[in-house]
Amino acid sequence: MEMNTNIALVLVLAPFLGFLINVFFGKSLGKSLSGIIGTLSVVVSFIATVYFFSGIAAQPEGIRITLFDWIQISNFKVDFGFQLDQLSILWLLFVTGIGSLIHLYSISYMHDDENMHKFFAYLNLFIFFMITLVIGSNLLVMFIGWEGVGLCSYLLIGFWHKNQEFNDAAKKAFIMNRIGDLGLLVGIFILGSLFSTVDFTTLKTAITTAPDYNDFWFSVAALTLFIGACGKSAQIPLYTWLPDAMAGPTPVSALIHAATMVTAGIFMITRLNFLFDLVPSVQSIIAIVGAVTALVAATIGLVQNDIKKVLAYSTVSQLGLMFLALGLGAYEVAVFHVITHAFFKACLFLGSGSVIHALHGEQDMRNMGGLKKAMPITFVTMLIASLAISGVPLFSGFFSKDEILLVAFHHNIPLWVVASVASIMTAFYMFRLMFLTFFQEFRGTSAQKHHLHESPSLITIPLIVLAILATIGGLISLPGNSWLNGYLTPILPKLANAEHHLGTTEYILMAIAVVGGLVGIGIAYAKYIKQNTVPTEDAAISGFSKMLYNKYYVDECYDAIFVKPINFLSRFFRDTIETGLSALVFGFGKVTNEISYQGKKIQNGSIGLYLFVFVLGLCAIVSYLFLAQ
Amino acid sequence: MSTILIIFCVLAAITLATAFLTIFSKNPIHSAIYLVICFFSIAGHYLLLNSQFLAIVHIIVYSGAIMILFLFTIMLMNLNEEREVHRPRITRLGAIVSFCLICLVLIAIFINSKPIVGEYVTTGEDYQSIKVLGKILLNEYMVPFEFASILLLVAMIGTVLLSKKEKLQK
Amino acid sequence: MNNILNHIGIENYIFLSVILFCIGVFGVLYRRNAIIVFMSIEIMLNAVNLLFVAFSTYHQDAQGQVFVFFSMAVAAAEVAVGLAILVSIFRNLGSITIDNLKNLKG
Amino acid sequence: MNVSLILIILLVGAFATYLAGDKLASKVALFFGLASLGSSIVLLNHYNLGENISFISQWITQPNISFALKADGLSMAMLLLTTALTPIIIFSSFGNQYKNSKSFYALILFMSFAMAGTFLASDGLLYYIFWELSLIPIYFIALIWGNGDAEDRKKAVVKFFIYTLAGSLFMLVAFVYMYQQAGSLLLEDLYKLNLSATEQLWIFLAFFLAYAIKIPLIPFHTWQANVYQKAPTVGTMLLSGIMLKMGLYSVIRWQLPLAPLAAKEYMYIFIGLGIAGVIYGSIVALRQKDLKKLLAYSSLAHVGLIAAGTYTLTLDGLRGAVLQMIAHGFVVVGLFYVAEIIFRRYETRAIAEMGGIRTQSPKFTSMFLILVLASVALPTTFNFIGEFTVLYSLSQINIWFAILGGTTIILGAYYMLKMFQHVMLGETNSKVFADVTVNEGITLVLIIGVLFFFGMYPKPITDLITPSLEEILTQINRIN
Repeated sequence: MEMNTNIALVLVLAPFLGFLINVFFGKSLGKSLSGIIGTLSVVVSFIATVYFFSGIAAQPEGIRITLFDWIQISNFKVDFGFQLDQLSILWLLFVTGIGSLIHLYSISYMHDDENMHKFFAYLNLFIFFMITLVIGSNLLVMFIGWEGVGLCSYLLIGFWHKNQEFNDAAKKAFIMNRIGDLGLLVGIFILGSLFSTVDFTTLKTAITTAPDYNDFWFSVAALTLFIGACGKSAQIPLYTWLPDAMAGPTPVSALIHAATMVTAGIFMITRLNFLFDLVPSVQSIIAIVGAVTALVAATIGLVQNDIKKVLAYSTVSQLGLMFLALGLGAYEVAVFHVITHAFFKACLFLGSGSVIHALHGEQDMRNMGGLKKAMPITFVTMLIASLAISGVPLFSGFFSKDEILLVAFHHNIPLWVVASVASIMTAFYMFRLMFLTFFQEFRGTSAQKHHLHESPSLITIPLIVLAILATIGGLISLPGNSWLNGYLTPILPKLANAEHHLGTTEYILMAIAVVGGLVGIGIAYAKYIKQNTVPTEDAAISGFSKMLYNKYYVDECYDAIFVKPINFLSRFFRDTIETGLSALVFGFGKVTNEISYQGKKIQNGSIGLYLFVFVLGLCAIVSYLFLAQ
Repeated sequence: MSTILIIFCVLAAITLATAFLTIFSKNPIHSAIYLVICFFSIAGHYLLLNSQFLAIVHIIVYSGAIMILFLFTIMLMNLNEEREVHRPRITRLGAIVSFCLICLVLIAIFINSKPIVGEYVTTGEDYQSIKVLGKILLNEYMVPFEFASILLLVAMIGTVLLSKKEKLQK
Repeated sequence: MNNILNHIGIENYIFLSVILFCIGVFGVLYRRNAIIVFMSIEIMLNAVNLLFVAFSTYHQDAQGQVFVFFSMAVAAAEVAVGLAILVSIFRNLGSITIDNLKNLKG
Repeated sequence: MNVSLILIILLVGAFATYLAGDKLASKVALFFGLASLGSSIVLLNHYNLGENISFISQWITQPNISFALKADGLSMAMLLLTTALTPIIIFSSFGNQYKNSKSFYALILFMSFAMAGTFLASDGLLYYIFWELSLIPIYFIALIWGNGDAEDRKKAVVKFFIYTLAGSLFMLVAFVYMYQQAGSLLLEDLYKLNLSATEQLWIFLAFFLAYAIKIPLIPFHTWQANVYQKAPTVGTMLLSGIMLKMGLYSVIRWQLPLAPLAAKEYMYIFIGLGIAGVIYGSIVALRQKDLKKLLAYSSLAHVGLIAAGTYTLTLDGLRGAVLQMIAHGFVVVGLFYVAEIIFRRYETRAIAEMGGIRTQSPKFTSMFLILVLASVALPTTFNFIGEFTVLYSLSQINIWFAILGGTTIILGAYYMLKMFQHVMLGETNSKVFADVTVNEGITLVLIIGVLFFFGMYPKPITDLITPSLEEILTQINRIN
C-alpha cells in the first residue's frame, strides 16, 4: 500500500516537478533541455500509469489513497485523496500517453519560440491538473483539476500574449468554462447536502441505496453537473469558446482541446453514472443536447476555411456524439469514442500543425493545396486519421462511431437520423480538408512554395504513432467481443448483464453508416477534385452558407444578449447609480449645511435682538420654574 | 405714616425718577449726572437700612470712582446728543414689552414665592457694624476677599492694556 | 433695637428693586449708545444690591452685605474693563453705537 | 502572558517609531511589526495549549467599564491576520519615500494597535473606543500622504471619516441602551440580556448601520472606491486588508449574538443585500478605468459574499466567512501592492495607459496572475476554501442564493482577467518596466505562499476558529 501511495505521488507530482523546473530554471536550461525535462516528466507519469494498469486486474475495486484532511464542512469533511480505479487509469493512460507524444512533438514545433520553457511549463502544469482531475477521490479534488485545466487552457490559448485577439479567446474560454464550473459547484452543493459526502465511493453507496430519494433534487443535481460538463466539453450552449481556442499553439489544440481536457465532462458523467442512471429526464436532455451539438457543429464545419477551425468544429461535433451516447446510458460507448477520438483527432491536429509549421503559420486552406508530395508522412498519417473519423471500416473510428449510432437507433430513431447526418457531414468536411490541403496545385505564395518541406522526425514520429493507434484503436472494443466493456464492468455494473449480439439490424445499420461515410467522401471528391472548386473569398459567401460560415451568428447573439447588456449595466451603474448614491450621501451633508446656513441668519449681529430674546427666554424660564413648583 | 416711610418714599421717587432720566436724556453727560444722583439716593436707602459702611463704600466706589470714569470717557469721546440715531419703532416696542413683562414676572414671583411677614423680628445682635462686617470678611470670606483684590489688579492691567494705543503693525 | 422694616415693609423694597431693575433692562434694550447701555447695567446691578441689603436686614444677617461688597468690587472691575473696551472701539470705529458692532454676525 | 502584550508592543512601537526619526522610522516600525507577529504566534501556542491568555481588569467603576481583552479562536485568527499583514504592509512601503516618515510609520503601527484592540476587546465601550480609534490614523494617512488633487482627496477622506463615524454613533446608542438594561457592557453580561424582539431589531439595525458602512455593503459603499483611490497604497492595504474585516468580525462577534431574534427574522434581507453587493460590485468593476478603483469594487463584491455568509447563521457560513476574510485580506493586500508596483514604474493607475508588461517582466506577471487567480478563487488557493464554504452555506439556505452568489466566480473571472489582459498583456509597452526588486518579490512571495499553504491545508485555521464559532452559534440559538 505504501508503495502504491509513493508511486501515485510520483504519478501526480512528476509533471508538477517538471513545471517547477521549467518555471524557475527553464530559461537557463536552454530550449532543448527544458523540452526534454518537460517530456520526461510526463513519460514518468505514463510509466507509473502503466504500473497501475498492470496491477488493476488484481485489484478490481481500485486503489484509494487518502493524503490529508482538506476542507471541513459542518456535515462532512473533504479529504485530499486519490482514487485509482479502472476508469481513472484508462483516462490516465491516454492523457499521459498522448501527452508524452505531444510533448515530444512540441520540442520541435515550438523550437523557434523564445518562451519555449514557459510553454513546457504550462503543458506540464496541464498534465498535472489533468491527472488530479482524473484521479481525485472526490468531487472537490476533481474540481481542483477541473479548474486547473481551465487555467492551463487559458494560459496556453493566450500563449502568444502580444496578440490581444488571442488573449480575448483565452479569456472567453476561461469565462465560459467558469459558467459551467458554477453549475458543477451547485451540483456538488446539492449532492453534499443530500448525502453529506462528495466522495465518489461513499456517494455511490449512498445514492444506490437511498431508499426514498428526492427525485427533484436528484434531477437538479444531475442537470447542474451536466451544465458543468457542457462548459468543459463544449456542448451547446457553451461551445463557442472551443473554436476560438484554436488561437493557441497547435500542440495545445491537440492535447487540450481535442484529446484530454474537453473529455473531462464525459469523464465526470461516467464517473457519476450511478446518479445519472436514476434521472431519465436529465439523460434525455443530455442526449438531445449531444445530438444537436453534433449536428450544429458539423454544419458549421462544412464551410470553414481555417484548417484548425474545421478540426475544432469536428471536435465539438464528435463530443456531441459522445454526449449522445452518455444520454442514452451507453457510458462504455462514449468512453470508447473518447479514446479513439483522442487518437485520431490528436493525429489530425498534429498533422495540421505540421502543415502550418511548413507554411510558416498559414492556416487558411484556400492558400494550401498540393502538399501531398512535399509532406508525404504528414499526408499519410492525416489520411489515416481522416478515414478513421469518417467511419471507414477497419479504422478505429468506425467501431466507436458505429456503436454510438447503434445505441441511438435502439433508443430513438430521430436521434439516430441526426447522428447519422452529422457523421456524413463529418466525412464530407474531413475530406474537403484533405483535398483542399494535400491535392491539386499549391495556391500559396511562391516564397512559401519554395520553403515547403516535410517536418523533422520529432514531429513525424508522434504522427506515425498516433496514426497507428488511430488504425488499431478499435481493437479494444470489437463488436461482440469487447475488452473495454469487461474492463469497465466494475465502474459500470450493468455491463455485466449486457448482451452483445450482432443481428441483421446491426449489420444493416453498419452498412448504412459505411455507405453514408463513403457518400460524404464521394461528394467531397466530386466537388473539390473533379470540379476543382476552391472556397470563395469571405466577402463572396452568401445565403445559407454565409450563415454557416458565421457560425449561425451565435457569438453575435451571445454578445447581444449577455455581454452588451452587462457592459451597458456596468456603465449605467458606474455613471448613474454610483453617482446617484454618492450624491445621496453628500445630500445629507448638503441638507445639514443648508439648515446651518438658514440658522446662521438668526445670528444677525443685532445685539438688541439678542437681548430681547434673552429677556424673553429669561422670563420663560423663570415663570416655568415658578409654575413648576 | 411714619417719617421713615416718608423718607423712603421720597428716596424711592428720586431713585426711580433719576434712573428714568438717565435712560431718557439725550445728552450722555446729563445721563451721567442723573445716574450720580440715583446712586446717591441708593446710598440713602442703605443708610435707611442702617448699613453705614456699605453706604459709604457705595458713594466712594460708584459716585467717586465709577461715575468719574464714565464722565471721563464721555468727555474723551466728545459725545453729543446728535450722535444718537433715531430708533425704529419695533425696538421701542420690544423694549417696552420686555420692561412690562419682566416687571410682571418678577413682581409676581417675589410676591407669591414668599408670604410677606407682618412683623419683622429683631434679634438685637449687631450684624451690620463695620467691626462685624470686617470680622466676617476677613475670617469667613478671607479667600474671596483676596480674590477680589486679584480681580481688581487684573482689571487694572487689562484696562491699561486695552486703552493703550496699538502700535502700527510692522 | 427697632427694625426699620416695621416702618417700610420688605415688599416696598422688592417693588423698588424690581422697577429699578426693569428700568435697567429697558435702558439696555432701548438705547443704542454703548455708554448709556453701560449705565443701565449699573442700574440693574444696584437694584440687585439694594435688594440684597434689604433682605440682609430682613434676615438680620450680615452675609447679604458682604455679598454686596463683593458685587461692588466686581462692578468696579467690570466698569473699568468695559469702558476701556469702549474707548478702544471708539478709537477704531469712531462711534460707540452698538448697532455697528456686528462682527459676530453668523 | 496575555494578549495585552501585543497591544503594548504595537503602541510602544508607534511611539518608538515616532521618536526614531525619519531615517530609521521604517525599520523600527518593521521591527515592532515583526515583534507583534512573533508574540502573537507565541500567544497562539499558549492558547492552543489551553492557557488563559485573556486579560480583564476593572477600568472605570462608574459607569461600570472593564478593560477586557478576550482571546478566543476567532479573535486570535483576526489578531494574527492583523499582525501578519502589518509587517508585510510596512515592508511593502520600503520602495517609497515619504516625507515626515516617522509620523507615517507611527500612524501605521497605531492603526494596527487600534485594530488589534477592536478584535480583542470584549467590553462594549472598550470595543467602541478601539473601533473609533482606528479611524483617526487612516484619516491622517489618507489625507496627508494620499495622492491626486488635494481638494478632491480632502473631500473623499472627510466624507469617509464623517460617514463611518456617523454610522458608528448608532452603535454607541445601542451600547448605551444595553448598558442601561444590563448595568455592564461585558460581552458575557450582554449575552444574558433578555431583550424583546422589537428591542433586538433596533439594536440590530443600529449595529447594522455601523457595520454596513464599514464593511461596506451596498448601498453604503460610496466612500470606498474614492478613498481607496486617493489613499496611499499602504492606507488602502490597511483599509481593505484589515479594517474591512473589523466590520465583518463585529457582525459575528457582536451583532448576531446580541440580536439573534432580529438576525433570524430578517436573515433573508441581509443575505440578499450581501449577494446584491456581489453582483453589483462585480458589474461595476467591469468598466473601471482606474486600477485601484477596480480593485475596490472587486473588494466590494467579495465582502458582499462574506457578509451573506455570516448572515446565514450557520456554522459553515460563519466559518467560510472567517476563512474568506483572512484569504481576502492577503489577496487584496497583494493586489493593491501590485498596483503600487506598477505605479512606481509608470506613474499612473489608469488601466488604459498600461499593457504589454508581461514581456518586460515575466516574474512580476506570474505573481500578479497568481494573485488574480487567487482572487477569483481558483482551487488550491485559500480563497477557494472560503468561497466554497460560504457558497455551500448559502445553498443550505436557498439554492438560488448559492447560484446568484456564485456568479462571482463568473463575473469575478471576467473583470479580473479583463483587467489582467489590459494591464499586463498585449504588445510590449514602449515604457520600460523594471523587473521587481528583491523587496517587492519577497512581499509578493510571502503573500502567495500563505495563500497556497492554507489553500491546501486550511486545517490549522479551521481548527482554531471552529470552537469559538460554535460558541457564538449557541449564543445565537439560545432561547430567549
